[in-house]
Amino acid sequence: MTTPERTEVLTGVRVRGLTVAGVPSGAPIVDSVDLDVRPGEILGLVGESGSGKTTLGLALLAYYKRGTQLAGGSVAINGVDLAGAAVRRMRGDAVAYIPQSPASALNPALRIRTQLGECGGDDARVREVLREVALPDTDVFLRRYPHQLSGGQQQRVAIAMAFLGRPDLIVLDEPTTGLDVTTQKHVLETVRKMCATYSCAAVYITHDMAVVAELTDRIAVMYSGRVVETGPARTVLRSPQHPYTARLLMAVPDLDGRREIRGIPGHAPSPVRRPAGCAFAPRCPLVVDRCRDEVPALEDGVRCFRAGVSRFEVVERVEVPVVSADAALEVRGLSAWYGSHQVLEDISLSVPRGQCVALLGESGSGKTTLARAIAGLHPRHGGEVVLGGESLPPSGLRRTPLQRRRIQYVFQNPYESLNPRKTVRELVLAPARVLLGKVPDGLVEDALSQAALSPELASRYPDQLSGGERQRVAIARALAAQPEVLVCDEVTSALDVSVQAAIVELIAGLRERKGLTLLFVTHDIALVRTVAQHVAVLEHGRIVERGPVAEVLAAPEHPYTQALMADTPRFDTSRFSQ
Amino acid sequence: MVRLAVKRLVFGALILWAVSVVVFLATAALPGDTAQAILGREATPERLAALRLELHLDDPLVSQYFSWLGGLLTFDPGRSLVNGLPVAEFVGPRIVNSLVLMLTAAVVSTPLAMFLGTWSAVRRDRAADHVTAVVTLVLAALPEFVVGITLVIVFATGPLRLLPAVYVGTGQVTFVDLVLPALTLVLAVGPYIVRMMRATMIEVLESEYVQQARLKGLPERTVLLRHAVPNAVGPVAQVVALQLAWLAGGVVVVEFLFRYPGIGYALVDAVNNRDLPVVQALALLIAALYIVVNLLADLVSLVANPRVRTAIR
Amino acid sequence: MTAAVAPASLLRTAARTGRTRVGLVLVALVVLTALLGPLVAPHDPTDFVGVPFGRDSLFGADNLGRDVLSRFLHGGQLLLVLSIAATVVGVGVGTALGMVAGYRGGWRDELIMRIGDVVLAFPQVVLALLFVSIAGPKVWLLVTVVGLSHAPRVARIMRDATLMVVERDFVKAAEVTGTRRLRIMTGEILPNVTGPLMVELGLRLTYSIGLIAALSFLGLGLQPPTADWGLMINENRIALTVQPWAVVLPVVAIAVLTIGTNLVTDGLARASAGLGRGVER
Amino acid sequence: MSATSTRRDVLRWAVAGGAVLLTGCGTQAAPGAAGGPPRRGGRLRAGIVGGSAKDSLDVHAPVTHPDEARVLQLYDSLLCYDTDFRIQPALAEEVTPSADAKTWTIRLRQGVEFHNGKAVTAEDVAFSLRRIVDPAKPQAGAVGLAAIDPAGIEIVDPRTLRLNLRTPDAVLADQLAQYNNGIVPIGYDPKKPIGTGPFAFGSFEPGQQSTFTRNPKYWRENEPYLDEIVIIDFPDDTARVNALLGGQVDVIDQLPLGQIEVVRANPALKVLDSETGAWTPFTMRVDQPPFDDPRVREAFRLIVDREQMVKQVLGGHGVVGNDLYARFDPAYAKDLPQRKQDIGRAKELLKQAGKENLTVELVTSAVAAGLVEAAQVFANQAKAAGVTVNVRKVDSGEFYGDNYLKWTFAQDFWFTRSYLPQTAQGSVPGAPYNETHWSDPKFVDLIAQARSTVDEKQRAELIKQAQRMEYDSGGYIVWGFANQVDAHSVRVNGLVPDRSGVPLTSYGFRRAWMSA
Repeated sequence: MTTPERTEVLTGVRVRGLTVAGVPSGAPIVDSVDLDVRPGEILGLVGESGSGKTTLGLALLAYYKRGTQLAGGSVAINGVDLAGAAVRRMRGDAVAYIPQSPASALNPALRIRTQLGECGGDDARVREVLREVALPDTDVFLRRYPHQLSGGQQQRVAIAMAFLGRPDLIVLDEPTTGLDVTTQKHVLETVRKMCATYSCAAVYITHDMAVVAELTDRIAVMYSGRVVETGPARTVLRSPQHPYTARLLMAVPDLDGRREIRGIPGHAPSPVRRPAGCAFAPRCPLVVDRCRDEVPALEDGVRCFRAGVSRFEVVERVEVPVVSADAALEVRGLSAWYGSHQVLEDISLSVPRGQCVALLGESGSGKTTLARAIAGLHPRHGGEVVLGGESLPPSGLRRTPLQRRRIQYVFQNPYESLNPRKTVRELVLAPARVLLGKVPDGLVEDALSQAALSPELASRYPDQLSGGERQRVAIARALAAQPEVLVCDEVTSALDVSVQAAIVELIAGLRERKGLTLLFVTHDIALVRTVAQHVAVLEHGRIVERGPVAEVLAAPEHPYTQALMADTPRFDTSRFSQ
Repeated sequence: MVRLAVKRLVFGALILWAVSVVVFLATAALPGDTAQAILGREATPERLAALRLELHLDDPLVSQYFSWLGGLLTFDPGRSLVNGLPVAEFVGPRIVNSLVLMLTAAVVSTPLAMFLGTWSAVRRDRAADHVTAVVTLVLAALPEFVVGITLVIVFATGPLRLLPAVYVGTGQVTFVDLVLPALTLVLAVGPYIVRMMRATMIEVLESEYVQQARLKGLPERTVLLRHAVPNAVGPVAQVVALQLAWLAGGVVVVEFLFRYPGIGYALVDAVNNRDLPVVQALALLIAALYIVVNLLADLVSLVANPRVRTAIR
Repeated sequence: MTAAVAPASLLRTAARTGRTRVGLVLVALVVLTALLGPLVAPHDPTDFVGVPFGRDSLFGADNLGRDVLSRFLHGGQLLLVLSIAATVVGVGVGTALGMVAGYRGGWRDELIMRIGDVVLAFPQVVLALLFVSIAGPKVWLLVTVVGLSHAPRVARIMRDATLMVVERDFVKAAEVTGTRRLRIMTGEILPNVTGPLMVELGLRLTYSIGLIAALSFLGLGLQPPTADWGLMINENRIALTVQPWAVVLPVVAIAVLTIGTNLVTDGLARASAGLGRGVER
Repeated sequence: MSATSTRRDVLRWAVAGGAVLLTGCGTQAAPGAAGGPPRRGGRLRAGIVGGSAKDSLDVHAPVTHPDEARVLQLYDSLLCYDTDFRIQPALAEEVTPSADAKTWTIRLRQGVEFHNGKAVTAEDVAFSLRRIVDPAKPQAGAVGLAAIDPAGIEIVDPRTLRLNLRTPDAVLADQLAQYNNGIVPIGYDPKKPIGTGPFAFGSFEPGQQSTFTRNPKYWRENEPYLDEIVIIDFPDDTARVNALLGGQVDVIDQLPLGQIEVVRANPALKVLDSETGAWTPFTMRVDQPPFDDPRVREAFRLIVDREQMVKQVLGGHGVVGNDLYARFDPAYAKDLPQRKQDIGRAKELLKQAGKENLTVELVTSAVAAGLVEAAQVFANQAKAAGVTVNVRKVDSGEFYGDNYLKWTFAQDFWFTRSYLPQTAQGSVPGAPYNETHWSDPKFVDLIAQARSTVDEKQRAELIKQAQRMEYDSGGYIVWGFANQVDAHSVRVNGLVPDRSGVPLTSYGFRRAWMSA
């Protein structure tokens, strides 16, 4: 971190003009990337899905997945070109990789000892590194198979594996995906500590700006296969030069609730259909003609003709006071089981009409089960679900069409919740057909436009839509049934930040304009502030804290809520933008 | 684990019982009875009546079934209706012969096919892969008897008289008797295993843990043998099991062609003779074989892939 | 982005690979032979043109002195029709049962799968042998027995495929609106298991051809004097060394057909796997 | 021996005795004509068609082909057929009917011993005959010997016995010559088979193989030549032929048509082609429509192109038939015109019977070589007459199942027999195999008369009348007589063509010898 600027030539990682192309299309998935990472430095490689960040990460180890190949450029580590026969010798020794999902990257058939032992180093070294990553170094542990470890342990094993050979470069590909915030915090700390201990150059691939802000020294922002902006983390986050970076930052939810979030309209192009000029041009608010024809070069860390024109604008968030209203939906003493395992215990919850209650919990807390029980999808529950004063049967099949109509459910993953064999029209019509009996004219167009979708999409199939569009279709489908209560189950967790922001805006707008009552299930405490008026925090199947959002987040009382607040990485704009 | 094994065994026993009922009803429904089948052309009413009496064929079906089932539970599958020998004594050596044949075929074909499949997967889309693909496709498409007859012409009745064309003897098989029938079965069973192994290996080779192993800088040999193959063994074991179970049926044609004294040969004979106890014993045996082979395959999967242990309920 | 995965497009995607094309050509070759063969055959398939196993005509005479070429040209139709019928029966029944087992679960699942286990415990040839011996070689029986012996195998695959689809939220989405179960199975699940379904169709067709030919070969299939490839092999195999054509022609035809369907199935399997995974996204 | 000599002559001649007689039921041609003088020793491996777990060694109940072959090694009957299908003395030296054919006197050959060294006595013969006709468990030969009254068997002296028959039977000698009416010692146990045959029991594995060793005390001079016989079961044709081609067996029976050329072309192998009286008729039930109309039966007989049948089904290895069996019977009606295909007349007859565009089902089964093939050829020939014949092939279990002898239109196979014994088997009411249900009272009367007529000429006259009736309106279509085609290694000598229809010179391995 204190390395003088002038020594950059020989030490660390030097990437020049690296291009990885798809086979057989030849389309560059990674296009002319230049990067430098110094020893001991952590570079945050930020990008949304499909931006080519994983492909780039693997290319840094001279590894190309089937269907991709090196099309140009070079990677050098401490002056040694990573090419040809040198690669295998250097892998695991000079360069190492920490995969996104250790559950699938650890060989299920081999013991931990075997897999660690392969990475060089004797038994003592293996135990040493295990201790460094805060894992037990016992024989019992070493004899285990990957499936006998928790997700956090698996990820630590992967980290240990990477550091065993004391590498010069380590590539971490979203290593905390799927971990809860507390575990994530520990893993991030471990990563930081290990990188410092070994003074190795690290490339940390992620889509999470908050993590980048907390962890990294420098940032490279990728968009559609190209690095569009790079520079010291502070600088880039404080004053982004590229319009995409700026808009991306504006889309990140603010845990402290001082800032509104704004999505970016449209979606990123795939490498095959990348426009001729700047790839961001179709979505860029500052676009000029030149942007459409010519690819800007990376100059002074920015790849933009209009660098610096755009700014990171903070839209101050105005806290709206919560007014009291009668409960549209009430849950009384609800308990639920999976087989003999109880997942929810005595839950009581009230959702005021026209307001949004956020149900906050980490994976396994039972939040989705609760949402499904309310929607009638989890009939194995006791207690009561009351809708507008009317107690509902536990099973959706026993509810009347009217009851079913009044509560609509939007699923987490729009890639899963839309039948890929049906057109958007059929999808939107399906619940209305069953629930409304007679389908009013223009229902589909109406629902689509409410979800901010063009009616032209009606004839498309889900596969022809982007993730954001799909989730909008799912929302349109729910709206078509003309519900009173909308249950949103982690509706943005499968989406990119920029799209998430747009969906959150849409949902908030629906509540305001149509007076919809919302139950918003999420694991992201930062989103709660933006979306909801009330929050209920769920831990191990119990509600541990509840109340108006502003109060709960400002002064959490339960230790669990406090831990959540403390462990969630902050994208604290005030740190940069003063 | 133990509970699982017990549960599977109980299910296996239930399946066997259902099979016994099906077989019993099916054999009872066969046109013609044992007496008619034995006498054939000579089946005059007087001789039929006398033989039926001798064979207790006039007992009601249900009592025949239960006396047989009762015997089976006391490990006595009764006597052959046709030659009066105890079924166990009559069928026993044939079971051994068939098992020897099937095991030989399995022991030869499985590693060979797995090797070829792996090789093919590693050389994916190269010449070796294409050649293997074509050869296995053609072999898989040829009926066993064509393969068998061809082998006989090449090795036994043609100019090269290296091996016996058919089995001649009293039930004791020797190595040379085994070669051609086993080879025929190997060529019949192998191609499927090759193809399955190839497909599975390709999937495994694309997995993240293989990617990770490569990224660790392990030599390709180690990646293949330590990381890829063990994970392919599990799924392929299921296919091998299916193929072995198929052998139980496929062995019929081959045993006939080579006059090999095994259960396939005995089964066809017993069906022709309407020899109920023998048909049932053999059918049950084949079913039991299927169940055992499948259990074994599960076991192999278990050993090969510790994750399955937790995956099985 | 990939296109919608309708069966037609699955076939189209599959047809892009060279192997599938070769497979389609091979299948077409045999199907055309079977369909047009009777029109161009020089003789009636039951007429006598020479001494048994004589070698006067192009491919000689068979065991009764009938023209091998003519019998070959006439002999494919029924095999094809029966194989296709048996496949449709087997895959149809198997898919229905597999979907019910996978979607409904519980005792229905247990019942269906355990009955399937019983059927599976018999090798297909033995099962067919038993039933054909009981009721005699009748065309409907052949189709039924071969089809039903496929059913548990298909059911297993389709159950697994259904389980994968049932887990997906669009099924829940349909349930939450109260859509009827039958409709969910036909409208939501079925269109999403067409990948494995097509693969099973191809695979079972391959096996049906082999099985029906094998039954004919064992003398349990079609009745003489029908011209049929399996039967031809059986009738003439004794003279393989004297008059090979009477065996070689049908063997080659069956082999080519099997290879063809195998290649197409392979292509379908790859295409459906590729579409699922998204090749080069 | 002159062709006109009658059976009675033969029997009388037997009384005269003589050296030649001792060779008995064999060809009189010198056995070693080709390969020099017969050589002793050696082991013959015979691949025999069929065989199964149901295989048996019971002298009186052979059920498979290998059983026949075994019975013929182990046992002898009182009389036997020579290769020209004439009766010759065997264990009996003399067999004489009374004038009314009600009493038969049998005199045994001197000094014949069973394998266990016990001499053959009249008591043994009585035991054997009683065992065959035992009403509680009738054996295969019971039907033919139906006239024998177990109580009417008189032991005259240790070498002589008298049979007092229930009904006259002038042709009992034919039955006594059947291989399945062999003579066994008192207390016979099929599990420890003891007979007087050329080979003694060695080992036996049902469905697999059996071995037999030379009987050094065999009553025929010089025979047998071989030390050991191995009889191997071969249900599958391909396997049997492959075994011969691969040198694993020395002889096989029933060489498949398709392999004749292969064997002929092989210098190490020889084909044994025997003209026989064996026949594979189509059987029409005369009491069932449409065959209850004699015009339909005649039309069907006119449909058959017999030359084509022999050519296509037998590959020319056979002779055409004239709807009559027992072609080697001295009384065979050679003078009846040879029936030929006449589609025009057949159609006319069918039209008269009101059975135009007839459809019938022909039940066939691969229980004997050529049956399924013949059915197919017939079906094709019938098309010309507008008759649709649907061939229904069933397995042997079903063929011999509950509908056996009841099929309306089916097939059967018979070995060579003389006329009257054959009618007793299949052509009179009460005959066990009356598959055509032929029961014309006039015919029955003729047969009964013939059976009790000892005089050859008179009997021949009666037989001819009966044959005429069957020729005109019987239920059989006898389209031809198939040759018996077997094959053996050139090392095997002494096997000659034989008319019986039983393969390999009636499995006459006693006369076979191996050249060095």
